[in-house]
Amino acid sequence: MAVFLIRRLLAGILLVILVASATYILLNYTGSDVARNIVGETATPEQALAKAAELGLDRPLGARYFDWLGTTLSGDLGKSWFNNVPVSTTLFNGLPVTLSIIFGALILSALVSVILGSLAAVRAGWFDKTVQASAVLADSIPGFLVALVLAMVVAVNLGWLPATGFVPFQRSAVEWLRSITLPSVALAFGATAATTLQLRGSMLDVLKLDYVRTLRSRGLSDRRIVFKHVLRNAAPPAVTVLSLQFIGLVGGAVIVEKVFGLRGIGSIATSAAVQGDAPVVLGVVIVMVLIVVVVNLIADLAYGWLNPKVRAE
Amino acid sequence: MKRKLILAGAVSLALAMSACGGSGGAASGGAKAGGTLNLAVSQSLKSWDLAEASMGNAEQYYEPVFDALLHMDAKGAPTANLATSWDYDASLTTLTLKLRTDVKFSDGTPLDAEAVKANLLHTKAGKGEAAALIKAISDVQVTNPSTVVVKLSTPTPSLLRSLANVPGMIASPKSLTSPQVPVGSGPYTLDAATTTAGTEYGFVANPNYWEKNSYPFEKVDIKTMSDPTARTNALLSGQLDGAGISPDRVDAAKAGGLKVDTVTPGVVEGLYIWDKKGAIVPALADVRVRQALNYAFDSASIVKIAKKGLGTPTTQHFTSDSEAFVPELDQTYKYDPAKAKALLAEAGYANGFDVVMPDISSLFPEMQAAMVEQLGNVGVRVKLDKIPFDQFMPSILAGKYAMSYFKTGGADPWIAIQLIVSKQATWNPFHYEDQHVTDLLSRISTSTGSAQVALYKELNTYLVQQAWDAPWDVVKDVYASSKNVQVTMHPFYQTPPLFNFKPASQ
Amino acid sequence: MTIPPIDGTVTATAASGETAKRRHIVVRLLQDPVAICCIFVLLLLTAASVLAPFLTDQDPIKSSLAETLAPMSQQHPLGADGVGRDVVARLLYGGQTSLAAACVAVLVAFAVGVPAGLFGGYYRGRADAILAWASNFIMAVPAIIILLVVMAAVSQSTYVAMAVLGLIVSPSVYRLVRASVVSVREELFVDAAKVSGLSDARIMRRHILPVVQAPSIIQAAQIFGVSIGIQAGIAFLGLGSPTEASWGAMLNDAFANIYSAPLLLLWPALIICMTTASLALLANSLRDSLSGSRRRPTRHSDRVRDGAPSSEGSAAGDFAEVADDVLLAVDNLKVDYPVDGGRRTVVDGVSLTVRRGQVLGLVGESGSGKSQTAFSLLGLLPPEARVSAGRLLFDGAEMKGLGRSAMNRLRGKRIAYVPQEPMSNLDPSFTIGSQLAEPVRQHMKVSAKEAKALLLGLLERVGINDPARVYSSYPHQISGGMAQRVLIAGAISCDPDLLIADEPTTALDVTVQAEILDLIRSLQAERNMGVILVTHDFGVVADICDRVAVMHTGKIVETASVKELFSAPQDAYTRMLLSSTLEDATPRSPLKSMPKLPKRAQTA
Amino acid sequence: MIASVEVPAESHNGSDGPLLSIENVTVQYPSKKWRSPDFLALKGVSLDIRAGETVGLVGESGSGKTTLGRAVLGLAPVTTGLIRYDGQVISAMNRNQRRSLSDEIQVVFQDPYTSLNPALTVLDILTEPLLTAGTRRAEAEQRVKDLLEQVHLPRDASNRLPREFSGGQRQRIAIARALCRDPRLIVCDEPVSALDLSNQSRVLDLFIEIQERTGVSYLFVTHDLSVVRYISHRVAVMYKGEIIETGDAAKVTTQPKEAYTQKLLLAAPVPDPARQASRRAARQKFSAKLHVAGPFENPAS
Repeated sequence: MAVFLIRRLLAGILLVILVASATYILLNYTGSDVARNIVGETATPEQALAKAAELGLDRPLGARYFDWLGTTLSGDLGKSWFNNVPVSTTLFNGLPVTLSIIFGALILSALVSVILGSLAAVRAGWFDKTVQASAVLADSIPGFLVALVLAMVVAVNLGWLPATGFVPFQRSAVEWLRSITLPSVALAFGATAATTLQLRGSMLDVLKLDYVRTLRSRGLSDRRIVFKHVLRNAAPPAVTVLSLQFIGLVGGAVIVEKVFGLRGIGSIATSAAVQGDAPVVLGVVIVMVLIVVVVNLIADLAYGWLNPKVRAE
Repeated sequence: MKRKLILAGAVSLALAMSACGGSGGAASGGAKAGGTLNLAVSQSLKSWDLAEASMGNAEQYYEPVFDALLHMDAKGAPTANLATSWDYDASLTTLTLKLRTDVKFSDGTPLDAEAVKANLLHTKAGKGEAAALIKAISDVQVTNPSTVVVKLSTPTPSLLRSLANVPGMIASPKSLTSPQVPVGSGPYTLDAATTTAGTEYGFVANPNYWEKNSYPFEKVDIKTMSDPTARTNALLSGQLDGAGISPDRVDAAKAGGLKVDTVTPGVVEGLYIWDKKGAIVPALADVRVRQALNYAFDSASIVKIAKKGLGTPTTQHFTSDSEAFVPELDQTYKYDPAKAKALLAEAGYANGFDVVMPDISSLFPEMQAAMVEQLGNVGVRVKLDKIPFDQFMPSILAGKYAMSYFKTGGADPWIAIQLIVSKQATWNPFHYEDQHVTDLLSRISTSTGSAQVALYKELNTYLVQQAWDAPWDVVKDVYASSKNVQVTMHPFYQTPPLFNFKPASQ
Repeated sequence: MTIPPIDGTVTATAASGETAKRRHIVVRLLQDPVAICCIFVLLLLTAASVLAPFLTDQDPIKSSLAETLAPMSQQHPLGADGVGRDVVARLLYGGQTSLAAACVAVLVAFAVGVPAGLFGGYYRGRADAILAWASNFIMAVPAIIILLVVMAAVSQSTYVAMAVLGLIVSPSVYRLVRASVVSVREELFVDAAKVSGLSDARIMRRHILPVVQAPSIIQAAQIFGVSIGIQAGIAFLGLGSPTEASWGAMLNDAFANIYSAPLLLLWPALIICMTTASLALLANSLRDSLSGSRRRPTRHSDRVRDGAPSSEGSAAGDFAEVADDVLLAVDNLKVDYPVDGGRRTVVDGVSLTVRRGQVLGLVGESGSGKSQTAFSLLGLLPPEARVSAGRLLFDGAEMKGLGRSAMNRLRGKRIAYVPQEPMSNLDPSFTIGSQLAEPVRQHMKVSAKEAKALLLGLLERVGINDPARVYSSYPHQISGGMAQRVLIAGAISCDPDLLIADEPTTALDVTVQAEILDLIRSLQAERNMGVILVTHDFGVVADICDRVAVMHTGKIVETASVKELFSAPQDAYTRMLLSSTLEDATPRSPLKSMPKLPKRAQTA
Repeated sequence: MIASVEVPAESHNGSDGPLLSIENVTVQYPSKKWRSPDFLALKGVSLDIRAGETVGLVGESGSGKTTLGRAVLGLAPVTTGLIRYDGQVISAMNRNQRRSLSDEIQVVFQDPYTSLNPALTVLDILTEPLLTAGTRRAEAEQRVKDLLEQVHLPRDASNRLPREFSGGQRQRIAIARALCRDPRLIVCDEPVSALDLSNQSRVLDLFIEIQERTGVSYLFVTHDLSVVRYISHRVAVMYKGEIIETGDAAKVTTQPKEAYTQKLLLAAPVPDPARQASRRAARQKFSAKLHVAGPFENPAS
């Protein structure tokens, strides 16, 4: 077990280095004269040159790359070129926002999809058809549309929940919950649809299996069979889907954060990528890959936990 | 099963909470006297180090903490603030400032001549936009604790106005070396508890501030919100008291009960002709061609339609706030495509000419569309070059394009000149020089008062005749504010300065 | 065989004379109205964008200041956008870019994923490990952020972005293809092809690619939809160039004018929704028609319906309700399933009686309805089955019309079931103990501790040496014979009166089979249970049964005591079956002289 | 037409040696679990098959009988030992060399449902090996018609899909496929165990009929002693990867020497209540005696 964990983590670290390196090359590929954008429109050319020198942009790519690799491996992600805030601080501030809404969305979509997916799998007929059709449709609606409508209707017009901003949990739990509710719902929309369909499918598969019939032959109630045995056996693929959803949700978060004016990882990445703020982009990439590695690891462990056969090996 | 129940419970609780908190959207935005003023800024804070500071709407980040040497009145004339009096010598290269003696930084250090010296030298050596405005400062001498003498390498008519803004802000000398936390003498101090770097900056009133009456709010909260929709939504839902919004949101903002004002930051937009030497597109070296380009644009329609009325059609680089402004000049190039064609033909370009421009449709789609269309109408064929966003400014500065859409400028004429006109101006990427202009510039810098104003106007007239660029309009920004506050716009400030915000009830 | 038919394939195995239609996946799809609608919408969209020049004379690129945000008019049926371009023209021409760009994503994903999947899945080994690693590598990449970087730093072209997206999603294609290949590779027909001398390339083309095909189409539809969605997302983030005509660019423009002309957002959003929804629904239909679960029956009532009592002439079945020791009396049981244009009867008027302490053998070949009969008694038929009976008396009480909860009180407690295939009948996710204890606690109303004690005793009784270990084991940790013992222990745990065993030894080795039969016999005697034993093996019948009912095409052709049946079979079919048994056939004599029959000349 | 095909030609192998000779073959699978020992599926198995002979290979699941069949077919890797076919060592051939044997050795698998590609028509399935060998399509199609006749399937069967046939019919298709290249050896891996009783004997009769007509040899893998008795000239009994007993079918299947074979024999129930009762008694007595040696229960499912 320990060996497995260590191997996975080492592979993860290698992955982080590779992805970040690829991004580094990509970012520097155009040789963007980013210093100009940093100092701003009214600054003088001399100031821009000075800035470029300060950032080391006047040096060859190779040398810069190895410098960057060295400092990054030592754990220093550097400072943003545009706002001088250490990248670690930016990420530290942004992660709670993004993770809050992503986990909010995950929990929401897991709950809803378990309920809808199970019921749809068990109940054929109009209920199943309605669930399927609405899931497919919900999945087809672009995420920004859902977010925009929620922001306009629930926040701006009805004023039930804040339209923008994030309140850290430690400042106020209630306000935190209120601030992430709408973004989470918006984010969960598509994910719920996909997970519901997936869960419905795998539950249907499980329902066809022999042991379900045997369980029924023992006089167990359908509800017990479905929610204990079938769900439990349909869960491992759903966990995999959920972990893939997580990665997908990171993408969705980029859009949702924009709509709700949240300064999470997604909007940090967007603005940094657009500006060419290399240290921030790289920091985001590194953290994202690390999170993905960890999430996949957790998914694997959960998979093992849910599946005794895997656990034994 | 049990775990699931707990989760379900948590979620329903959450929903209940959000329902209870129903009207709470505006709860945090009560901007009464002694309350909190909630503002949003589209730019991010670049640095607390004034040497790196940006201008524009980023000014608002610095205003709570740092006090400037001077203020400006509604006409842009300098008024006393930290400096009680100011005096130029005859050569206009030595400025003597008398300072208040009762001001202390929030860390207890007195604000004296040494502090001012340290700040000005620190800032001017920096790489920010603020630094660019005072780069002419060659030295600062301390005469006594309340008197500093600022030496200029060259006369800088815009200096006093600059000192009334970020370049004139004074930070505690101790904080200059480690500018992670701003320490100033301003009306507020940064509150770490409500601050999230890069996202939100909370400020609380500085109990020792010498002029508390100008700042009636107990707290100021400034959020960074780059997305215009998010800003509008935050304003509409009462989370903000003031923020800039984009032009097409004006009606929605008004409908939502917000007050909407316009700000004129002194920026002029239009077709900027970089290659007046004709290095890339030889046609542009011909003044008739450049004039033709001016005739080609229907500025009134562009403003009315593409800008949704938020702008003032113009043909000059100087705005009505500026001393160099000559109202009659705006009549110089009335929209006349026929005349444009005639001029082109006269210059030998009866069939027009080809030009490559950067594709800026992702930033300014309407502007680009109008420009391409109207240039096409007179025979100028535009080929658009797709470049990444962040290459827009660098590639222009690198002299890659002969002309392009652009907008820049400053309310102060000298600042505008330093940006656009002079040989070394940032936005003169081909370093085009016109001897007449150069002469006029040196005469302007060494004159004052009405003589200077006359020279400014002469320069302006010449530039328009030379068709230096083809401006369309003076940009108007929109600033929306909630009913809770009363805010007045202020010329020479790109966003209303903090001292112009008052609770509505007063 | 014994697994109840779930879908329309009931007919397929039966008659060879009947010319069943070859129902290709496409044909099957075309029978689904939803799929037809989706295909129609997609074709319409494609045609509209390809034929854009013929459908509108407006230029999608040329802007006009004067017509900025022009309202709907003759010239601009849907108005003009924020820079005065015709909305209709942009929708039509935009389809070209958006659909083509999405195609680029799909093509790249497949160009990378399919060969990698085929190669990795077929040859396995080191190359496969490297490919798997590369796939994990790409999957860990935050796609949207890479897209942002590419769009911001390299190119704003939608095509480039979509090509990058294709690369990023290619692992999903790789995984799908690889999984399909791995599963097909293990199929016997691939082994047969190898033995037939087919080259790897030919096996790949003939046997493996076709299997990958259908899931790939689904995957392609999904990637296509995702690509369209991502294009919209990129547009929303303000990346990409609004000059080109694409749906994303239209969104870009619409966002800029969302307050002044919200309707502009509607058209591209609508068309994007339509496209992605069509693709998603189509993928769904495809999947359904592949798995055959499209026509999922709605559950009718579980209850056994009223049927006519058997007529006088039904000689073969026996039905007795009067005697005291009659445990189960079935009269005129019928089971039918819906098939194309009607219903197919699989159990046709079966009548039988089981007395206390009696073992009734239900013998027949596959498709004879013996298992269907057994399941119908337990109420375990799939929902689309319709069951009716003249009488259905269990221990003197009518079972007909009992609801699900009433049946649940009988099932497991008074009527128990032993399945055919031991391993697949244990829930792999729970320990043996926990799944055995569940019904015991429910029916016997005992504590967990008591249930455990009871079950440990039973496990020992069914011949398990180490009950405690087995109790806490997972199903995959025990052997098949042991699993069957566990299932028997489970079946008898609540002391049932009637045990229905469906081919309980067919999946077991012959030595284990004998032991299991011994076990069933001794338990039956010990508890005086009635047993219905479904089997196709006359040896088993001879070993354990008291009475035998022979079934053929849903009917009982003969019922007799074991002795009578073997000594004097009455029915022709029974006789034919008995004569087919090999047990008494004479052994083949050894190969006499070596007949030197060498290789014959090839036909070719 | 059929006759012309099946006219015996000159012997091309003059030697009297067996057609197939398995010499001390071991098959070892690396363990999936880390650090646990490799799994030995076959432990030094030797067996000969003569031309025209059926050798029945009988054993319970996990005994290695299927692995031996697959090793002969080149589908399982031979770790040590040799397999000779017609004097030639085939156990060390690679995939490409092996392909040249496809007109010599063929296979009929157990499961007629998965051994036929469900997406191909019977014609496609049957012409495939011929087309691979370079036969022209028209000829191949003609040959398929003959083959269908040989296995007693209607000629019009060729345009249908496997799923339209019953299990017994599918197994006939599989046999036709095995026959289409005129092999001299067919490995039959439990070819009748998935079939109904009435079909079982008919298919077995077909096997015998074909053998008598063509002189093909069978390696007939099965778990069913009665089947093996019916079809084999000789029988080999496998237990835990080894052949524990070989001999003439009559001998091994009625009076086995080895205890395990006896146990197998006694465990199979007879379709006659009286005889089965006595066999059961005999078995119980026998296993009580044998119990000391431990039950022959398989650890793997």
